[in-house]
Amino acid sequence: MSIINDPRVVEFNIRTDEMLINMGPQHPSTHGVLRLVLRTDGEVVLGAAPHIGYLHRCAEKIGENLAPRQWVPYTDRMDYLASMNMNLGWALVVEKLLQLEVPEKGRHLRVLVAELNRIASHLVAMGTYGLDLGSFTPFLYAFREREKILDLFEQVCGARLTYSYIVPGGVTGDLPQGWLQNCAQFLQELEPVVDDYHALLTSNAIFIKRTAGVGVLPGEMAVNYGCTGPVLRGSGIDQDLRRDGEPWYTSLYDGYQFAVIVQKEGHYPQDHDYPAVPAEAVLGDCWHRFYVRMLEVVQSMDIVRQALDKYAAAAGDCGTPIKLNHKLPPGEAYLETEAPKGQMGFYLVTDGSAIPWRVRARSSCFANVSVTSELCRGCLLADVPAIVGSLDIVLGEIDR
Amino acid sequence: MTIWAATDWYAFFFLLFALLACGFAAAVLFTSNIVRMAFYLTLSLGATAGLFFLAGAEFVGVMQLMIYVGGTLVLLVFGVMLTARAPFLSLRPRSGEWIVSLIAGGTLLFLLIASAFGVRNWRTASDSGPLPLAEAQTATAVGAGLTGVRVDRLNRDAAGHALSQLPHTDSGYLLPFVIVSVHLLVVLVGAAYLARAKVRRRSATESTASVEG
Amino acid sequence: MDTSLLPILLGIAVLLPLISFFVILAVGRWWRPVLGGYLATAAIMAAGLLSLTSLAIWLSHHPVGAAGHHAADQAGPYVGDYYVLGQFGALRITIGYYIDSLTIVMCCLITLIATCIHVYALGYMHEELHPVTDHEVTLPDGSPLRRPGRFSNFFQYMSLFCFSMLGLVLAGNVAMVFVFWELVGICSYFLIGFYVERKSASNAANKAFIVNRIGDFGMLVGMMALWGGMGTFAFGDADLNGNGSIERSERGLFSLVRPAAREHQLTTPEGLVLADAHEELQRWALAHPTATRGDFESYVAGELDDLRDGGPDGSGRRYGYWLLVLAGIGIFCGCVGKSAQFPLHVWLPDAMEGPTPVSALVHSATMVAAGVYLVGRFYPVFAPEVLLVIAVTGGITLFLAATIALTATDIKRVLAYSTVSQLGYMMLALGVGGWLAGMLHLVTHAFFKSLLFLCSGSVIHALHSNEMTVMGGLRKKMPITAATMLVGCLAITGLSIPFVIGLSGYYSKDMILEQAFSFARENPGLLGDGFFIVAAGGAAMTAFYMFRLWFLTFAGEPRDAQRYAHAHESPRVMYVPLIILAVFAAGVAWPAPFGWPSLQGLLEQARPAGTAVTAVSAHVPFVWPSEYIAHDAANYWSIVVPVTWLAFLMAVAGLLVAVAMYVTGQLSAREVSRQFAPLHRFLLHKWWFDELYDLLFVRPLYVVAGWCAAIDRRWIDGLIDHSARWTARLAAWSQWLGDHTLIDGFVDRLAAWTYRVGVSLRSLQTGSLRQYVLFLVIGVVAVFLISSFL
Amino acid sequence: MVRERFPDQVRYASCVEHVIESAAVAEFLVHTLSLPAPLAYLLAALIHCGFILGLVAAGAVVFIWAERKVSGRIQDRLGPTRTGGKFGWLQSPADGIKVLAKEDLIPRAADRLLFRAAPYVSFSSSFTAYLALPFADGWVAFDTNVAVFFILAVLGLEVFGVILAGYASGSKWSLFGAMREAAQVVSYEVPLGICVVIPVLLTGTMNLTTIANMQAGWCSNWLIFHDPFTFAVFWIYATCALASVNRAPFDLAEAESELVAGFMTEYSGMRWSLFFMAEYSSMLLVSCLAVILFFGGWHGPIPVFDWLGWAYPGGASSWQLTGFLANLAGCVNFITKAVIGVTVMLWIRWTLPRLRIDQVMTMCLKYCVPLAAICFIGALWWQVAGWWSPNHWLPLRPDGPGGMRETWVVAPEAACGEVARRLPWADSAPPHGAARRTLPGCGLAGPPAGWRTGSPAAARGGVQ
Amino acid sequence: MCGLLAQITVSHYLVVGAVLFVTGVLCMATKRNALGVLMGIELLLNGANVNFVAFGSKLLRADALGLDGQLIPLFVIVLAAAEAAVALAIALNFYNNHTTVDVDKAEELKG
Repeated sequence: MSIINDPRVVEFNIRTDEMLINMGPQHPSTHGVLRLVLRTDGEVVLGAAPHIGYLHRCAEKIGENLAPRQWVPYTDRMDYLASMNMNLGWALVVEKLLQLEVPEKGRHLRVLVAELNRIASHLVAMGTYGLDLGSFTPFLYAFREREKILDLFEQVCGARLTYSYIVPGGVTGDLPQGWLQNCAQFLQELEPVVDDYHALLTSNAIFIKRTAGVGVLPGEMAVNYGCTGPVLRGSGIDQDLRRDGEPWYTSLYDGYQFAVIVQKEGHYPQDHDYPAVPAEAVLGDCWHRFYVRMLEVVQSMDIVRQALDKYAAAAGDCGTPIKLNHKLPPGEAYLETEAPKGQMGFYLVTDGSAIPWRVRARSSCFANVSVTSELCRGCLLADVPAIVGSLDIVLGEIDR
Repeated sequence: MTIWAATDWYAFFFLLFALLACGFAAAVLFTSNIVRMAFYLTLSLGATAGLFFLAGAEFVGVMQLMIYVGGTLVLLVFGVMLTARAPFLSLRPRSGEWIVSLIAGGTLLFLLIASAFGVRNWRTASDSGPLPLAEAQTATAVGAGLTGVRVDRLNRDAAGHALSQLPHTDSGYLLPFVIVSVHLLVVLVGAAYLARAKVRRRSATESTASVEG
Repeated sequence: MDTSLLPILLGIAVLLPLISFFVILAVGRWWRPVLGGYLATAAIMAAGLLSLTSLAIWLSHHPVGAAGHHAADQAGPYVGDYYVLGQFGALRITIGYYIDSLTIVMCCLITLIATCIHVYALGYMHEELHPVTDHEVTLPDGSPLRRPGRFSNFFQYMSLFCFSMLGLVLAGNVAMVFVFWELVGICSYFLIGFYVERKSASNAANKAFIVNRIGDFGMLVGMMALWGGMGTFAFGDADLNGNGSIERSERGLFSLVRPAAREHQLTTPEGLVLADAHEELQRWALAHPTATRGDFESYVAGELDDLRDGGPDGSGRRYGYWLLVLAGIGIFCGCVGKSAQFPLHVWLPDAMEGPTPVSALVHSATMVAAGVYLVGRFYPVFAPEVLLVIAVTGGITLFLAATIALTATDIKRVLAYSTVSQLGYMMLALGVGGWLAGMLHLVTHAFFKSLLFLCSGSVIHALHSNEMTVMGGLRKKMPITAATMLVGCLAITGLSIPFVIGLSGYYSKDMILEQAFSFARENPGLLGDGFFIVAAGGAAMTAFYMFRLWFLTFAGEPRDAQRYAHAHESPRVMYVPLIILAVFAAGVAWPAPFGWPSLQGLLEQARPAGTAVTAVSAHVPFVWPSEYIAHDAANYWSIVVPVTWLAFLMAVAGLLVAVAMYVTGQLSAREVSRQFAPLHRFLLHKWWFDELYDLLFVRPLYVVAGWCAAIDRRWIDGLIDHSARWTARLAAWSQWLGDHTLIDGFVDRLAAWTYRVGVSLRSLQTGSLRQYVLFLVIGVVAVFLISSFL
Repeated sequence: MVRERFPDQVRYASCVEHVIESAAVAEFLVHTLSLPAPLAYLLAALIHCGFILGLVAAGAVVFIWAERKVSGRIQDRLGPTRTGGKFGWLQSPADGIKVLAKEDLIPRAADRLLFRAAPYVSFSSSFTAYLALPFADGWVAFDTNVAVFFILAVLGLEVFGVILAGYASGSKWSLFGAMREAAQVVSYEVPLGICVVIPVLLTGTMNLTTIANMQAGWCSNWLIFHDPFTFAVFWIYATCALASVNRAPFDLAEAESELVAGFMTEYSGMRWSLFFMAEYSSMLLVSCLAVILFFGGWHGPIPVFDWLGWAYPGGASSWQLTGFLANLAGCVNFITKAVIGVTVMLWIRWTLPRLRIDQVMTMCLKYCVPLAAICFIGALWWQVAGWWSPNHWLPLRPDGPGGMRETWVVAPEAACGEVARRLPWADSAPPHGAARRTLPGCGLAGPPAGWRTGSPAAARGGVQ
Repeated sequence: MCGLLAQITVSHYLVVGAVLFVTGVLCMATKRNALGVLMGIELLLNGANVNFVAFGSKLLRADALGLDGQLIPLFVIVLAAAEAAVALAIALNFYNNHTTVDVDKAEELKG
């Protein structure tokens, strides 16, 4: 609970001068080049304004000069922590325009890598959140497991960060031999580690003190600001595009069993396995956002397991990527997918040539970061990293 | 070697600490930067603590370090930070005031120094020989004095007459000690009250407009 | 289980609601309000259980014969004191109890009904759980009033009321009766004025309170007369000194007025006789100047019976008798007020401003019946002349209220006038010697009237209106309410299969009619016949207005489609009490089979000694036939059969008229009212009673008050003004001389001088901290120099 | 000896010894090397300072290396491995050289004088505190009677350097750090002081040597086992010490995720490393203090040297090899315990998230202060009531610290039994209270052995 | 060492005390910053303390004050801390009302 929103509150009688502070773009805790202009009265933050644009690379404009297949690497660099999901979003929207169905095996392969990358992204979010709160160790624990995922991806596509693996029409190559066993083994290793994460952070008393009741984002405000993903679900809004999205996207998950991670009647779908929600936590606070991500890791593990089986059972190939000179029928297409950070939408207008006439990306982090000034108003200075960290933003996606 | 032999270490340290104390006191007087003033004051008070050690008042010296330097000055610096508008604030007095002050102060200093050396008893050294340990280590005696037993008076009486002659009403510094304790408590409460946070009158949202600017 | 438990059980039963009251009072504001409701309900429920236990104990010790058995198996009351508040000479003020079967029946009745009503109110009052917007109150800025909910307050008052009512029933002496009498009055005041922001509600509360005070004044007079004559407040005899026998000083009112030595005949108490005969005694004392005190007492003892009974032949003056009558009428005055009898009936219809559960509990079932109960309790004290007054009052009230009820359109007012009318029935019954009939009707009426009120409350709750003109057709929407209300209507009407079985009203009303008939048979003439005609006509009117109410509400087509659309059956918490009450309303007075105790038998046990015989008055030419006569098998064909048929026919007639008017439509109500326009208007304006009282009392009071004010202003104020003016003049003179010239002159001079000094010193006060420091330094230096060199 | 040689300065000798408490080394210099006494004193003082400085510097070096290795192990990685061959043991010197070689930047907005002075204030205060810290029986530079108090006072001065640094940097982040540091440290001094007073109360002296010596024997003699309250208060002390030396989770002044680096934001090179060394030496200092106050100082869990008879008996006045060895072992013992304490601090640092400033202050004012005060009263009560404590169990000497009475009660008794009996608490003497003892430095109860009584104090010294 | 310093006596301490005292007084007289005035007071009190300690030290004088010479400075120090706390609170309030700590602005009470 921020101090100046406290109903008992009090004017601090000491007349201190308000101070303008630039938090970022070079600051240890702002997750990239976000610049927050804070107006503080002592430790109390009276206002916070996020300034963005330090990482703008004209990706959308470049997209108007490249074939869809060529633009895939640019999507890698949007949410570079979840490139697979970015690739997937772009590939799906192009396929939607072309009405191009991917074979069954390809479908499961896409689910497989997308969910693995979701795990990786959430692990980074968790680790860096620990850093934001002054706890260094969980960061390395998280990165240790993430490295294993990156190893898996490296085996798949040769890249560790910018995969460009899922392309319109299919993937760049099928899985190598033995990959499925490696992946299954990784999941087995990850399983017990998740408990460690919960012990280190989720149920840590200081962590709860720092996050519970801090930066409360009411569900209504979250909706009004267009927040999506774990930020939205952390506020108790039951929305997950993997279930609620367009059929073109949700058909990807046909036959998969998963429950949307959102608090209903005081409980999360899987919270019986993990630390209970602390009494101090308010729905929509930093703790809940964090917890939703932690549970989504487990959820994604489950989906990956299912995908492994389905992929192994499916016959045929994984689809053929479209050619560079593939003519795009005139028209437009828009599709939103559930990326780890929220709803990632790609928009495409074509004029019949092989190169899109207009390309646009709808960033989830852009909407998520916009609540910063609401959440930070009246909190303490130390809460600012806690709040910004809990939103889990990636500037590459915001600035594009 | 002769230099070493001739050195009066007591005088040396006395001079060292005295010069530090007086010098930094003067620095406090002549600097106009409030934070530096606080810094110099720290050194001056620390040197005074050294003088106390030299004079055999260990407990007072440590107390000086603890309360004055550690507590009071930090408090002062805190106040400086809270009240300084520009980073390094200085409010300079008019030079006429300086002149008047220096004249008055100089006269006073002259008078005080004159009287310091004016009394024969004060300017002649004691020749009572080595001190008994009990009188050199005073921390316990001070503690006992604060809790109601004047050990030094007991000792003095012990040389001559029966100890029971000590008046039963003598409670040392117990009463002032208690009074000061209560006083300190009251003062702390009062200070906290004076500088407390009060009920809000303006809303928090009112003053958030200028972040963009 | 011993009967010695009875006072304890009933005492706890009385105290439970009080505890609830205090708990809610003390901690209610920190509770969730609903807890207050639960607490009060639990308390009254527990009290009910205790009462039923008492009833069981009573029955196990005093088995009741078969129904209607007249074998006067009278069970003596249990009398005693819980606590002696004080003893002032002969006057003992105690917290005592007087327990007979009437007490226990009343306790059961009150707690049972109150429990039902509490439960009902939990649902009915739910709006009070939250802040309430009262659209009937408009603030000066035109917006409706918003106030916090008063749920727990409501139950707080209800608890207090239940305590008071139970205390009233259990009370063992007149003083306690009076205290609880006033307590129920104040509770009624609180509850009528529950919506205190509404002008009408606060007016009604005031009206009820003031009108009751008029009655209570009479009651105080009666009480004082009784106490002056007998020196005790207690009802029953109590063995205070524990010697096993009842001495003179230990006797209660009842045995003093009807001493067993005189076969419970009405006997003017010694004190009253002597008070009245003091002139004769004085004369004797003057004539015998040498007589000692002993002589005097023996003289008095010898003369007492003669003085009392008007000489040996009874032809002389009967000393003290008029005081007894006065006392009786005084007590009855209180009952008139509380039971809303003519002419003090005007407050009860207005009291319907309170919430409906209050109307059901306070203003129909219990508190207003307390007057009847008190008449029943004081029955042995009432001289025949008083009974006549009671009968006349009851008859008038009965007729008057019934006629008004014919035209009222407010559902609760219909019921209110019905209540008044039924209370009149009871008074009439008591007045014509039907103690049992009156008491029985008291019990049955309590059940069916509270049922009717709760049903009406359910309707109001559904429609948010009291007006029957917007109702209609509700039986489809509210089947349970309609059914239970129908039971209530049938019960109050006394419909039955004659001689076979009927609802409870059939038994009590028939009993009243039988007694009235019996009275009329003994006392032919205007008054005697009049009572019976009024009672029989009242039965017809009762049937008419009750079914008019039911038809207008539940039958036919809805008159207000919008309200109808939103109507709904009440929640379970409200209709379950209705069903329970309906069961009781139907069956409480049934002559029980298998020799189970019947209500009549139970009440018969409490019949005051000496009231079962035929009474005659020495001063008025009337005979009060014993109640047993009407039920005597010998008179079965001459009294019971014709009266039963008559009552049945009357009720059916009223019912048929109502059907014709409001169901089948053969008679147009509007036509009828137009034809009898003056009468209709007369009835619609409630016989112009409010206006009459306004003219008779209020206006003259204004005039007199105006006179008083004028005297106050002109004479008293004038005197004070003049003296003040003179004082002021004197003061002005002394001010000029003393203050201005002498004292002020000196002070001004001094002040001016001080001021000049201050101004000259002012320049030193620079306000600069640093200069002050310098001054200090310079001062120190100066002192130093001066002390050194001078 | 001093007094014989320099009779004209006898009067001042005791005072001088206060300032240069280097009698042990000085005696050695005077006797063996025949140096003139003043020079000997000066040299001895320098030697002492060198020792302590070396300890502080070496401590910092070791702890920085340890921090890297410990954090590495905690985080499932190796830490430095290559610098200096195995284990990266030269990592800290390498860092030190790097730091020395760095450019010494001073921001334009800074107050240059204060900006430069601040690291020295900080470092020298944490260094000065070591003067009064005994490492073994008699191995102390400045054997003052008020050592506990002295250490607390001087340690408290460290905050002054931080405040100056934060203020003089002319940076907002630094100012924030300084404000936090000032508020936090000043607040935590209160519970810390109360915690420290409890052992002082139980042993009746502020002389650290005496306090440690009173806990000689089995580990049951340690003051932490004196009663439940001292046991509880140790944890409060640990919390407050952690807070007052600015270690995680109380490292708000330099919270890098919020304040970049707090008061150190604008510092670089050697000045920065001075702050760093001050922090590490403070950590070691509070650990040492805890060891002396609660864990018997150099007296181990098992009284080996007492069995052997090597330890200096009370009142011994001459140098003995066995005693020297016992002291050496005790010193190692002492430092081992202290290092364990520091390691626990490292462990905490790498495990817990950081608290928020309001939570830190809440912790202090709402929990630590009242709890410490309760423990204070409880321990006092326990002592006065004379209840059983583990200190009475297996006592090496019949009068373990549990049987101690406060010197401020004992001393007046020694001086005047009659007057002392007037004191209200005089009647409730615990069973062991009757056995009065004379321990070194124990106030007026008796003069400390070999100290200013004419016997050579050098006998107890460590350098010979 | 020169003759004056051949033996350190009470007088030497008194001189130090006098210097501190006068410096404190001058601080109070010349500083316009309220906190500077406060520091002056601290200096002044310290000068007085030096005198007390000097008179109380048995090392310097045979007929010394004894323990009183140490106990009184203790009280002075503690009370000075209390005074500093209150004075600081006053200064903060003053700052709130005047947005400055210039004591020359506090002259509402001038004649």
